[in-house]
Amino acid sequence: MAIAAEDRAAAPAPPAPPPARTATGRGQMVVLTFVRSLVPVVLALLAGAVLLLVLGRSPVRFYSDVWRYGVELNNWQNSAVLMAPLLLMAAALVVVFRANIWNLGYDAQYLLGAVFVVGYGPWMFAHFPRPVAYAVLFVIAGLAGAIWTIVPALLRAYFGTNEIITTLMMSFIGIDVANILVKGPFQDPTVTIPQTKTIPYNDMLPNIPGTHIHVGFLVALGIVLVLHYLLTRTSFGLRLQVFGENPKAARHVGINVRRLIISSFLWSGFLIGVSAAVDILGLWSYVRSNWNPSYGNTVIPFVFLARLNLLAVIPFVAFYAVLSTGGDLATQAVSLPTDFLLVIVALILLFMTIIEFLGRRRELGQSYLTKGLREALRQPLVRRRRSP
Amino acid sequence: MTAVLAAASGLFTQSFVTALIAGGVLASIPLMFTAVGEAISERSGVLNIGLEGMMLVGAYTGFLGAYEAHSMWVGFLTGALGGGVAAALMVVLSVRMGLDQIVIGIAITLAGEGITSVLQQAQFGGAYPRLPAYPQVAIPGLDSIPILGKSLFDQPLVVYFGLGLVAAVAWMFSRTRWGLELRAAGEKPEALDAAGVSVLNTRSYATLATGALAGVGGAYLSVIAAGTFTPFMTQGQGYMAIVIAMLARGRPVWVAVASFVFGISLSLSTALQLTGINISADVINMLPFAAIMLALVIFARSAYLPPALAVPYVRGAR
Amino acid sequence: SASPTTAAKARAGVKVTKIAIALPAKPTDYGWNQQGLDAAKSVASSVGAKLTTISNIGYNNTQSILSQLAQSGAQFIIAHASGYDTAAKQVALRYRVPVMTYDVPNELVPGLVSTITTSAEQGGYLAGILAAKETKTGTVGIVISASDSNWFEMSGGFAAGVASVNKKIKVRFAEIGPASYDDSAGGKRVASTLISANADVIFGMGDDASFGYLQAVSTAKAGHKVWYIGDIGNMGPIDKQHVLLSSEIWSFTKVFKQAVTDIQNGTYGKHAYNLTLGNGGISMLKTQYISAPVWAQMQAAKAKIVSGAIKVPVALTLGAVKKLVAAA
Amino acid sequence: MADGALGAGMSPTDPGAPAVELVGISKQFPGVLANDDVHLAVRRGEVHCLLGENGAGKSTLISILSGMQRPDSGTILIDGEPARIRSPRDALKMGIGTVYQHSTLIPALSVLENLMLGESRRIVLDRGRARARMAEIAKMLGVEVDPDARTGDLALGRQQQVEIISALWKGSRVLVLDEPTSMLTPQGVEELEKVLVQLKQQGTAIIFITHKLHEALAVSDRITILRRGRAIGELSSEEIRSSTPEQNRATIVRLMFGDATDIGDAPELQTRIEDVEDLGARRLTIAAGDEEEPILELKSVSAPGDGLEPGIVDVSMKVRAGQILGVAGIDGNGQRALAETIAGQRRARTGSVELFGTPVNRLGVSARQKLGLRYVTDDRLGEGIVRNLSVSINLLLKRIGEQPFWRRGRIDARKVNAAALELVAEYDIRTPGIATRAGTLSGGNIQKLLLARELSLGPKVVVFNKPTYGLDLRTTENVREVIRRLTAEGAGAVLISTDLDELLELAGEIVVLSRGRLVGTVQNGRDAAERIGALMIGDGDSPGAVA
Ligand SMILES: Nc1ncnc2c1ncn2[C@@H]1O[C@H](COP(=O)(O)OP(=O)(O)OP(=O)(O)O)[C@@H](O)[C@H]1O
Ligand SMILES: Nc1ncnc2c1ncn2[C@@H]1O[C@H](COP(=O)(O)OP(=O)(O)OP(=O)(O)O)[C@@H](O)[C@H]1O
Ligand SMILES: [Mg+2]
Ligand SMILES: [Mg+2]
Repeated sequence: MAIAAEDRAAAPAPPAPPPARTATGRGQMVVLTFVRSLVPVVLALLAGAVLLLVLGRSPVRFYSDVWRYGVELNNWQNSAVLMAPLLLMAAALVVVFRANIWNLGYDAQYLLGAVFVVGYGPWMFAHFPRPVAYAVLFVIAGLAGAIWTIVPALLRAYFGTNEIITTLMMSFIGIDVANILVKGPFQDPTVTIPQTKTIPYNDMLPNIPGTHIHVGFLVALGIVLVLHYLLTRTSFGLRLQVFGENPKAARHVGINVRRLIISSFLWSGFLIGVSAAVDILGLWSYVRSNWNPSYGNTVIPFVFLARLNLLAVIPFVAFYAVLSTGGDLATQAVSLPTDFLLVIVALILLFMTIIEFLGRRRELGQSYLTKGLREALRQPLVRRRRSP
Repeated sequence: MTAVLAAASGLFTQSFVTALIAGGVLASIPLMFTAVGEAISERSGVLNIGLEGMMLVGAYTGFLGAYEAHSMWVGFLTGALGGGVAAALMVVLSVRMGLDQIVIGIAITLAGEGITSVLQQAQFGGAYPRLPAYPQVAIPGLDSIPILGKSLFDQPLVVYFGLGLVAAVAWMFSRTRWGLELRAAGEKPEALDAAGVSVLNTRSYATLATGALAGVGGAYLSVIAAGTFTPFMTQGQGYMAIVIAMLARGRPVWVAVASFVFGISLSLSTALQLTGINISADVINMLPFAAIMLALVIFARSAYLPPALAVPYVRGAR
Repeated sequence: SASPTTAAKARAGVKVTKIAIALPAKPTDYGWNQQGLDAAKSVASSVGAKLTTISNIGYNNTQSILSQLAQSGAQFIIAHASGYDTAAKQVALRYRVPVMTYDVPNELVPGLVSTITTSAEQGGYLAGILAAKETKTGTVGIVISASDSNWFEMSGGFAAGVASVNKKIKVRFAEIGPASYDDSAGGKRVASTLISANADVIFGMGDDASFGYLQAVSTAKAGHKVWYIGDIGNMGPIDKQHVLLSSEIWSFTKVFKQAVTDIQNGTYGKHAYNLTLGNGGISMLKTQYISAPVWAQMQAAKAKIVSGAIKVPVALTLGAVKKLVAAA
Repeated sequence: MADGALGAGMSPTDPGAPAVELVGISKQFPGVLANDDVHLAVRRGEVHCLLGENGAGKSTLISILSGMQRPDSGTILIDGEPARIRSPRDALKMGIGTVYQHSTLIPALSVLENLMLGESRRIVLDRGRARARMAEIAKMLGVEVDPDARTGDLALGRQQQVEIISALWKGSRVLVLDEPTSMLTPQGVEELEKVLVQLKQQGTAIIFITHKLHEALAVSDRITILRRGRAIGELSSEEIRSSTPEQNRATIVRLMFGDATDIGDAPELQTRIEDVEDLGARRLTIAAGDEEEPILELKSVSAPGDGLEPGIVDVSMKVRAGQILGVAGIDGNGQRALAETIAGQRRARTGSVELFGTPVNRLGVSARQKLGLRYVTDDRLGEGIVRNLSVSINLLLKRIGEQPFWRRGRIDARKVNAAALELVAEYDIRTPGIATRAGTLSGGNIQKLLLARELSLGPKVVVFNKPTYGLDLRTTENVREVIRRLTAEGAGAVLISTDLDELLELAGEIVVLSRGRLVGTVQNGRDAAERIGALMIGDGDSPGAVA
């Protein structure tokens, strides 16, 4: 009879697949996460060491110097100070990236925020108590950043205009506008070089007692934590994510897509402005013409590595801050140009992406090797077997 | 004001206008090479953020080749090779393994910046050797057109190659199997795969071509435009090329037009200054960007991006 | 904490054995960075101090780098870029280490912060005379890489120098971009445009962009000889095509040496330092291509500037430069 | 499956080995064993039908044959020779042409360009030759498609035809069709059947996947039934012919779903369309009470379409409580515009949409939702779900921010998960867990997810857009049951479908949509099918009409 497999149908169903996460999952996850963050760093540092050896330099010297100048003594405090604007920048980028919106106008948004802080700062501090002045300056900087996103936001929300182009264009324009402001209304007439007035030393953000880390660091950390909560646990965060993953679905489920686009742009710009305020009031105190720290470029790869998860961004940024603070002197000590650090950062990015990727495959229950690679490895064997 | 006009009146001689246009063409060529390259990979679904790094590597290897071999052509060849090698990294990691194109692209840019700077110092110990000027080739007949003749048709040979390349790529996109496959890889890779063409190979070749073209663009900068290599000499032109490719919606002829507009606007900003007009360079500088922004606001056109851009292709994934 | 004056007193009599210099770019630029480093080296060896150099650090991480130099025990830090001023002052105050800044004469702190200003226009004036004498086409060009006040000063002085010789000579002025210090390709493009606008002497200012100027001049096909006048350092060693007519050289050696002496005497930070033609901080490079009579004329002008008989205008903004250029 | 079984299935007159033979194929996905030691043999000149419920592993099996998936174990024999199929390209080289379940046409390219894709090894495209070849194949299939039309602008039915042309383009020895009829009109299905007969005669081996039993029985020479990844049984042509349709039906249903299933007599089970009509007339109990106030009313509504697809023009209709209003029409005649305009995803240009007597033109999707309006989209993957979010979040996607799942903006994961578990159980959604990425579910299960989402929590008016295409018998029947129950409980429904049987089974009143206009209203009854059909193709050259 045809139904040959009838008896097999009666046999018990295939064993249930193992549940995606077992009971001990949590602990395992922690270990895995730890391993996954550590391994790429170690690999990158090893690769960097090989490179140093090739260049005839001592890796031991180099890395111990990075540690020495980036962490030891008071140097970790310098690293922490560098983290403050980077963290806020990361927060600003995560807000839009989660919605799959590309705000690449961060340079202008930052500089405009910075310029307005130093532009109005001295006057504010002269006329208002410090807390009021801080609050107002933070808001001014935030607004400066936010306002600079409005045109791309409206174009994207109403006409779907590609925001990669518009934000970049606005960035080029905004950088020039910031320069014009520095050389024009906000220039310090008493100094020969084009730079703004300086915020009085005493009016800078106070330090965390016992350190020379300004409280802006704590502000940045706080904002990042709150934002992480907002993005992962609230309806706002989920709407953002739905839109980011599938804009058509967002429209279908009744999310007000225009409002979402505009508000995430504005929030992003605002946070970038705030990062400028924190950085200027905590560290720089003035802006000179043509200055552009371009924190966004620094932070973008880490934001992606952290898979747009702000908690995960924190250690990445900390790591980068240490490397960057310690690296300048460390490269000098082995008589290499500081640009060598770029190579190290690139290596770290590479290895982190690779390990992230392997981890994700693992999670999906796949082989560590991709299909393409496996085939590439298998192909020669296959050919041989096939040949007559 | 009268002084300005007086200064300007003596300025715009025929030879000066010729030089301005020629300068604009020269400035636009590296952008054009690179942006045409980006158009290729974008069409195939690979967003190549590493362009800046590939250009720098090309600039360095191109300079080295031209310098050592005393030949501009060797320079372009080594430049293309250098850019291609940098792109090969992208091929292996992003196209083949499917790693995040943006992170890898940024890593390539960083590595390109760092390595060329380190090597430049190691190789030349801080000296900045320079290359001789290379001959220009006039196209007989055309070069006798007043002003335009000398500015457009008396250029280094590689400029004509660049223009030829634009035409060739445009032809390739519309008339050849490769063009069709590239577009398919960016539009709907699973469809290309189902049609029996390897998406990964298509994207790999596209990325390699992009790297080689960015390398030529970089080599052009060091070999022709500057005659020397200085670290970070691309000055963000790689990113500019991405914008141009997007603005041009990946169409080579428009890429060329956009690059040319940028080059000419650079030239014009110099000309404006030479008239003695007292406008800050910041204002002059932002004019082209402001113009693009204005155009985008008025026409509100969305630059079309292939739907599968920057999405790694994994066969059979859901 | 101790007041600055007591800090200075406490340090008086202490021998400076550790000097540090922080440079924004590579010290092989035949310009600002190289001049700074050379001067620091020579001073360190002459006073028997150890020199810590950190170069190519850009402008984004200054505060922490200067802090590290302070913590590493340097007794004198040269923050060799005007962009480092504010950070340098803060580090000086925090770690109580004498620091040298640039171009901020009103920001002195006794014992801790002093500054170097440059009368760059004086050299520019001499360069202008030289250019005016050498030009055959009656047009000379100025190209600067970025909006930098030192370059404005030199440009203004240059225009005035040209005008002092012959009011009929046209001066063309161009800037590559607001921040194109290292844009060598842009440098070559803009310098070439100047040449095609008939200029046959180019006075160029810029960091790595200078290599582009030199290349433009070296490969010019104007049908006549084009000369290049450089700034700050001496590009002679890489001038294979013999186009380098002269250069306005800045020398920091004397000033650094004076600063060390002042630190050891407890008088640092009470006055600013200035590079001038008179004190040898500024000089014109004499090359074989400058004819004797022209050189003599330059020397005469130099004497008048030093004596105050010639007042060279100081242009601090682009607008002021353009006025002087238009007047020339 | 034992070798003996295969041998038994083989007719002694068959010369040589089967054209294709899959031997012992297994494929595991995370959490699912999609294929478990499957055997399948297809002969030249034979239509071999694969049946099985949603998620049974049919698509996976043919994906393995066409090189889209690699099996974990098992071999493929082509003409008795072991074949190594590592990529779609290998499969194409061996003459295996496939029409996938999800379209593999590129909307932005022209029809001709789609067909030329991967075709020749020559570098310069030869459009002239391609045009000729396309004309040839189109003629053989008896279809007419404009080679220069942008593929995305074609109606789905037309696109299906292009897909088949594309599969035959490379001279297929084996043709695989994964649910090719789900979007076709009855006429379209008939045309396809003719084509299959033609190809059979030319010796092509055909694998045909469908959820409609009458189609399977009409065209196939052999039927294999998959259940939970296993080939659970096979019916040969002799067996099919020697049994009555009812016996075949009973056997197949028993194999597909196990013994305990009661599918009733869904139209898919019927072997003749006439039976369906009887069924519809028998079932229709709800008479449209004219006196009752409509709960949903469209008054002369016009709305724009997308691209070349028509919008709707001057559409007026009424839905009363307890009524199912059917909307018939060939796909691509404004169905989507109609559904979206009602749902609030698209703004009406003129006219007014009224819910419970109040105009809602100005209200957005979520405001209309709060009034009790629901929309079950036909674009399940494109807009229905967010692939990378979990099943649980997808189930509550339309309640983001609402009590009790969100409190003061914060998600209550426990409540969300509890609700999700309940819905998964109630709607029998086959998923490894509620944390599974929704994108990995099979098509049928995604549809169940959408239904669960839309129909929970008190719907009052529901727009269903092609609610059962691609669903298996049981799921289809369940969905229809859900729709019936819904209206029995007093809700109203708009049922947009290209499946006439479905409309005849469910709707009391059927309006016909043609090029965005309502061209007529038909009360369900004996000759409803003919009248609707006439209206549908009334003006002949409407887009997507089957030639
Ligand atoms: N942006 C968001 N806002 C609200 N809820 C979300 C958001 N993103 C995901 N969720 C849902 O919230 C729950 C928890 O999120 P997530 O998927 O991150 O869980 P997890 O990985 O188990 O937890 P953890 O946050 O500890 O990594 C899940 O049900 C998830 O689907
Ligand atoms: N790429 C994939 N990743 C994960 N799971 C998958 C993948 N492809 C298929 N599956 C799972 O394998 C099982 C079989 O799916 P398949 O698509 O073969 O079913 P089907 O019989 O074609 O169903 P339908 O009738 O709904 O099309 C399903 O449970 C599905 O969720
Ligand atoms: Mg999580
Ligand atoms: Mg299927």
